[in-house]
Amino acid sequence: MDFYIGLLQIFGIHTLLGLSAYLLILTGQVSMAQAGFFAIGAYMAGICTAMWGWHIVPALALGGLLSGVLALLIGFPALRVKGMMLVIATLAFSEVVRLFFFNFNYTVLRDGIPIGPIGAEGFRRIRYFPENGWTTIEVSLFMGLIVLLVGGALWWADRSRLGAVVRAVGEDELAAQSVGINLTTIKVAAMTLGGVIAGIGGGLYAHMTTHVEHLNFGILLATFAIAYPILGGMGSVFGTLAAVVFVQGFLVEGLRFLGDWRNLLFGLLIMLAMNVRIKQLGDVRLRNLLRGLFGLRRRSHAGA
Amino acid sequence: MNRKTWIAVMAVASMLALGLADAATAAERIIKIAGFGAKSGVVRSFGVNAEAVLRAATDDINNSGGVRLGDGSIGKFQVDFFDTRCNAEEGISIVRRLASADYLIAVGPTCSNVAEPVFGILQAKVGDSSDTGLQFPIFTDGAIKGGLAKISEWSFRNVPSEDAMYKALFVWLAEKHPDAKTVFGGVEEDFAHSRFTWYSVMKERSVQAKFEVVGEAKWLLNDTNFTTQVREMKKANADIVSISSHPFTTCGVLKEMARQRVKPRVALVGLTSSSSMETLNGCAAQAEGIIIPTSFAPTNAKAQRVAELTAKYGGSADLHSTAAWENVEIIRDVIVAEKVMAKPETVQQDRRRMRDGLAKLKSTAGLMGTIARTEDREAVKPFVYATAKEGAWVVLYDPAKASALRTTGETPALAFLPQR
Amino acid sequence: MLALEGLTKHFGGVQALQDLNLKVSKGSIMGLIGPNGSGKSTTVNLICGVFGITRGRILFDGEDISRVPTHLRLSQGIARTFQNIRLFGQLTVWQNLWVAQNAPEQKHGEPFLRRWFGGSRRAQAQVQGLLEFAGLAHKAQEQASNLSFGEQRRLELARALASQPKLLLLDEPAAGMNMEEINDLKQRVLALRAEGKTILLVEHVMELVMGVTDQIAVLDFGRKIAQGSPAEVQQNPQVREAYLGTQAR
Amino acid sequence: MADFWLEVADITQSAMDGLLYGSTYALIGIGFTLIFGVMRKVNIAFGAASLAGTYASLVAFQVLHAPAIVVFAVSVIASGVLGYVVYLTCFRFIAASNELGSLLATIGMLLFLDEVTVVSTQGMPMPYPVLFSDTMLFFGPFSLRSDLLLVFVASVVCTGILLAVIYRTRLGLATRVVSQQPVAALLCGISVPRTNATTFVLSGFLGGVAGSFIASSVGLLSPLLLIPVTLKGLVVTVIGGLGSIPGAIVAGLLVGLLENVFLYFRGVTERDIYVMLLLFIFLAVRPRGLLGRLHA
Repeated sequence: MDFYIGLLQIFGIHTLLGLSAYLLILTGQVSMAQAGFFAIGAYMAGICTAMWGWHIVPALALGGLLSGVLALLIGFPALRVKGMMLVIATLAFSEVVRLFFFNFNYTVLRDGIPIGPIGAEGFRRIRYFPENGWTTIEVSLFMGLIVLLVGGALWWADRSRLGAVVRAVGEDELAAQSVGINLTTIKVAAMTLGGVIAGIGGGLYAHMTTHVEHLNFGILLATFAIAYPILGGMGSVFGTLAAVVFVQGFLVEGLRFLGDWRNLLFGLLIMLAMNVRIKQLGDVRLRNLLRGLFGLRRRSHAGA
Repeated sequence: MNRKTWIAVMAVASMLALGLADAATAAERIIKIAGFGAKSGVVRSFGVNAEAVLRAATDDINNSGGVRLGDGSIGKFQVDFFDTRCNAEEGISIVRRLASADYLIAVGPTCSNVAEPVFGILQAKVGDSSDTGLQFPIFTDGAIKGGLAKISEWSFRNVPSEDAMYKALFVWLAEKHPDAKTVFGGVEEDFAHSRFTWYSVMKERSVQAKFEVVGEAKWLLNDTNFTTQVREMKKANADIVSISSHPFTTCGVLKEMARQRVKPRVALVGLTSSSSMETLNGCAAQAEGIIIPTSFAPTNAKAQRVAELTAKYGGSADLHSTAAWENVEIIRDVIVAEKVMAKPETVQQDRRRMRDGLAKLKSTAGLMGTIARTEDREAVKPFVYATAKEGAWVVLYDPAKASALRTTGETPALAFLPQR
Repeated sequence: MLALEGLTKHFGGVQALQDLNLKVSKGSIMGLIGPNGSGKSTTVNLICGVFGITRGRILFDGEDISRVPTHLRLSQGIARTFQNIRLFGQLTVWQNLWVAQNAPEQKHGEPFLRRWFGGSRRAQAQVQGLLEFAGLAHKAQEQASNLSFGEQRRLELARALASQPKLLLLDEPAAGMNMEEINDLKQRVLALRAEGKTILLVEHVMELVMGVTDQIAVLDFGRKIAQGSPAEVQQNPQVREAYLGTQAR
Repeated sequence: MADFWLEVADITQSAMDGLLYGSTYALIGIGFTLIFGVMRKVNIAFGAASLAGTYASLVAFQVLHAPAIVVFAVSVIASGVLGYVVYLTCFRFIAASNELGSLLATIGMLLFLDEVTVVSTQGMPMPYPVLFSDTMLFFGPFSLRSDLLLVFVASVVCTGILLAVIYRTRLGLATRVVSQQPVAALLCGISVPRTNATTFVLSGFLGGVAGSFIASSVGLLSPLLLIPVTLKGLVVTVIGGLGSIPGAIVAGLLVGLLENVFLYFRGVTERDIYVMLLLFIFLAVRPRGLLGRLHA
C-alpha cells in the first residue's frame, strides 16, 4: 500500500513538471528549461528546510518564486528565438543551472554534521517529511493538494479568455499579433508561471528523494518535461496527467515484470504512441468520461 | 531381479519417500530477499553482475540445506531483483514496494546516487517514533561513495573502505620506492564517487605517505578529449600518477597518455571501480601496469569457486559484485543468530532483528579473509593490489600476507577476470 | 486618416516597395491593385508592422506610427485580414472573436480579472453582434477549422472588427470566392463604410474593386503608377499596359 | 618573459587541439543539419542511430577481425539503414504538421537505440580500431593528432560530396525542391516520402562516418558517447545556422576551440557553463546562427 501511495508522489511531481511545460507548449514554445527551474526549486526548497529550518510551505514558495524570477529574466532573451533554436537555447540554460549546482558549495553544521549542497557530491538529508512525522499518506495528500490547486487553476484558466488568448498565440503568432495580442507579455508570463510551477515541483522532488545532485537535473529530465504534454495531447491538463500515469505508472513501474524488456520497450512504446496517434491519450475520452461522471456539460461560452 | 537388488531398490525408495516426507513435515519456509541495482544504461554491468552473484550465493545456500530459522524449521532463500536504472525515484519506489511486501532485507543498490535517497527515506535513528522514515534494513554491496551508511541506522554496507586501501597503497609505494617523491592526480570531477575518492582519500593519503602532490587534472564523466589535461600531467612529470575515474574516461586518459608519451616513472594508480572487466575490455594495452587496490581477487579456493559460479550465472566477479556473496552469507548467519522466523506475520519483527543483528556484528567472514565492521555500519575489508597484465588482472601484492610477492614480471600471480 | 509618406521597403537587394505616397481619407474606401509581386501585400504588412520599414513614414490620424509595435498599432485602431486566411483553427468561432477584443477601451474598461478570466456583458454582447454580422451565430461553438471557406472569410472579417478599428486593411478578401459570395462581400464592405469605417482594400477581383472603392491606387514593381477614381484608373494607359494589359495577354 | 611565451605556446596548443577535436563535432553537426535542411524538422535520434550503426560495425571488427576500412564501411552502411528505420518510425507515418509528435518519437527512438546497444554490450566500453595507431605530427613546439587531421579532412570531403549531390544531381534537385516547396514538388511528380527517405539514408551514411571517426578518435565505443554526440551535434547545428552545412563545420571547429580555451583558463568544472552561456547569448543576439538563412 505504502508503495502505491508513494507512487502517487512521483505522479504528482512529474505532473507539475509536465504542466509547467504544457503551459509553454500552449503558447507554441518547446522549452527544455524546465529541468533548470526544477533544479532551482529543488535546491532552494532543500536549503530552506534542511539548512534554515523553515516550514515546508514557505520553502516551496521561495523555491517557486526564485525559479519564477529566473524564468522571467531568461524569458526575454529566450523569446527572441523560436522552434528548434528555442529548444537549444533553453537546453543551454538548463545545463548552465545544472553546472552551477555542480560548482555550488554551501554548508552549515547541524548536529555536528555539515549539511547542504556540496558540489558534485550533492545535497543530502533533506528529510523534512520524515523528521517532522509526516506519514507517506500525509505527504501524498499534501502533494496531491498542490497538484490539484495548480492543475485546477490551469484547467480553469485554460477555459477562460486567457486560455483562448494563450492558445491563439501558440497557433499563429502573426495572426495573434494582428488582433492586438501582445506576444511578449503572454509568452513571458507563460515562461514565468511555468518556472514557478516547475520550481514547486522541484521543491517537492527534493523532499521526496531527500537527496539531490546535479546529475538528477540533466537533459533526460528536460526531455520528460516536454514529453508528458506532447504525449498527452494539448487538449487540457488531463492529457498531461494521463501521460504521467502512462509513463511513470505503466512504462516504469507497471512493466517491471518484463525484466530487461522493460527498458527496451520504454523508448519503443513512446515512439509507437506517437505513431498510432493516441494523440490525445485519455484526453478527449477522459474528458468526456469525466464530463459524464460529473454531469458537466460543454460550456457554451463564458458566463452565457 | 534377485533379492539383493530388490532390497537395494526398496531401501532407496523408502529413503526417497522419507526424504519427501521430511521435506513436507519440516514446513520449509521462504526467506524473501530483494536485490536492486542498475541493469540499464552505462552501468548495466554492475546490476547484471550483482544479480548473478546474488542468485549464485542464495542457490548455493539453498542447495546445501538452507537456513535454520528461529523455530527450527528450514528456510530457503528467494531472490527477486529490481532494476533501478540508476534513478533516484525508481530506487525509492522499489524500496517502498519491498517494505510494503514481505521482503526481509534488500541487498543493493549499485549506484551511489540511488543509495543516497534510498537511505534518506529510511528511519534515521532506530526506535525514533517521531521519524516516519521506513523501517527496512538495506545491506549494500555496490554503492561505494564514502560514508553513506551514516545516513540511517537501517542502512549497512559491505563495500571496501577506500580510505584504508589507498592509505596502505601509498605507504607501500613509499616504502617500495624511496626515491619517489611526487604524485599527480587525475579526477573525474562530476561523479560523486570518483571525486570523493580523489579529494578525500587518494590526495590526503598520498600526502600522509610523504608524497608531494604536484598537480591535478580534472575531467568530466563523458568527456572524450583529454589533450589539455594530459599535457599538464606531462609537464608535472610526477613519479606517480593517480587516476580517480571510471573505466570509460580512464581508458580515454590512458590512451591520450600513450599518444603524448606520458608514463609515470614509478607507478600508475587507478580507482577501485576500474579494476573490472570494463577497463580491460576498453584499453587493455594502455592499462598495462596500472595498480588498483581491490577487495576481491580469486586468491583462495573459495574465492575461485565464487568467481566460477558467478560466471555460470552470467556475471563477472569483481570487487563490487562479490560483496553480494558475502552479504548473503552474513544475512544467513544473522538469521540464525537472531532467530528470525520468516513468517508473514513476523515481517516487521524479523526486519528489526536483522537490523539489530547486523548492527551487533564486530566482524564477519569474507571471501578474502575477515571483514571488520565499524560503528557507523561500514566494513573494512581485506584487499590486495591488482595490476593489469597482458589483458588480465593479476595480484601484485597481498598486504595480508607478509610474504610479499614481487612487483616485477616473475610473480606467480593468479590470473583472474580473464578477458572475454 | 492614413498617410504613407515615401514608404520604401527593401528585402536584401529586392526593392519591394519604392517611395510610396498614399493618403486614405476618413470614411473612404481606397483600392490598391497591381500585378502579382507589385508590393500590395508588402504595403499592408508595413502598415501593420509585420516588417520594419526601410525608409519613409506611416501616419495614422496624424501620428507617426512607424515604430509602434504591431499589437499596439491595433490599439490605435487598425485591423486587418489575411490573403490566405489565418484563423485560430483550434479555437471555436466564439473564442476567435473573444481573443480579438483588444482595443484600448476594451483593455482598460474592465477589471483585470474579469477581462482575462470572465467576460463582461458588454464584451459578450459585442461578440454576439459580430457573430450575427458574419452570419455565424448558429456556429458559435464550432471549431474554426471546421468552417467552410466562405464562413472562414466572414469570421476573419468579423475578427478584424472585434477590436472596433477605424481603419480596416483587407488583403484580397475575395480570393477564391464565387460571384454570389463576392456580391455578399460587396454588401458587407459597403455596410462597413456606412458605419464610418475607413477601408484599404487590396484586391485582384475587379468586380469588387470597381464596385465599392472611391479611389484606386495602382502599384507596379513596387511603385505607384496611378491613382484616381475607378473610372479614371480604368482609362489610364499606363495601368492598362502594366496591369490590365498583362492580364489580357 | 620565457614563461610568458611558454604560456602562449600552451594556449596555442590547447586551442589547436580543441579546434582539431571540433572536427568530430562538425561531422555529426552536418548530419543533423542536413535533415533539418530538407524536412525542417529535428531528428534527435540521429546521434543514437549513428552510434548504433557504429556499434553494429563492431561485429565486423570483433568477429571477422576485418581491417579498419571495412569496419568503417560497415558502420556507414548500418547507419544508413538505421537512418531509414528512424525515418519510417518517426516521420513517415506522423503527419508533417505534427512537429512535436515527430520530435517525441525521435526521443523515444533515441532511448530505444541506446538501450539496445547497452543490452547487447552490457554497457561496457568497447575498443574500436584506431587510425595510424595514434601517430602525432610535430611542428616545432606543437603537436597534432594525425587521426583528428583525418577527421577534419573527412568532414571537408563529406561536405564536398554532399554539396555536389545537392547541387549537381537530380536527387539533390529533388531534395532542394522538397525542402523549399513540398506541395509544388508533389505536383511536379517528385515523391516527397522517397526524397525524405533518401535524405535520411544520406544523413545516416554521414552519421556512420561520424560515428566511426569519433569512436576511432576516442578509441572506444560506449553508451556514454551518446549525450556528448547528440548535445554537441545540436549545439553545432544551431550555432552554424539550421540547415547550413558549411555553418556546421565552422561551428564544430569553433565549439571545439572554445571548449579548450575555457578549459585552459577556467578549468573543467566551469568550461561547459561558459560554452552554454555563450550559446545562449549567441542565440539571443543572432537567432539565425553563423551562416544560416532567415526563414519565416
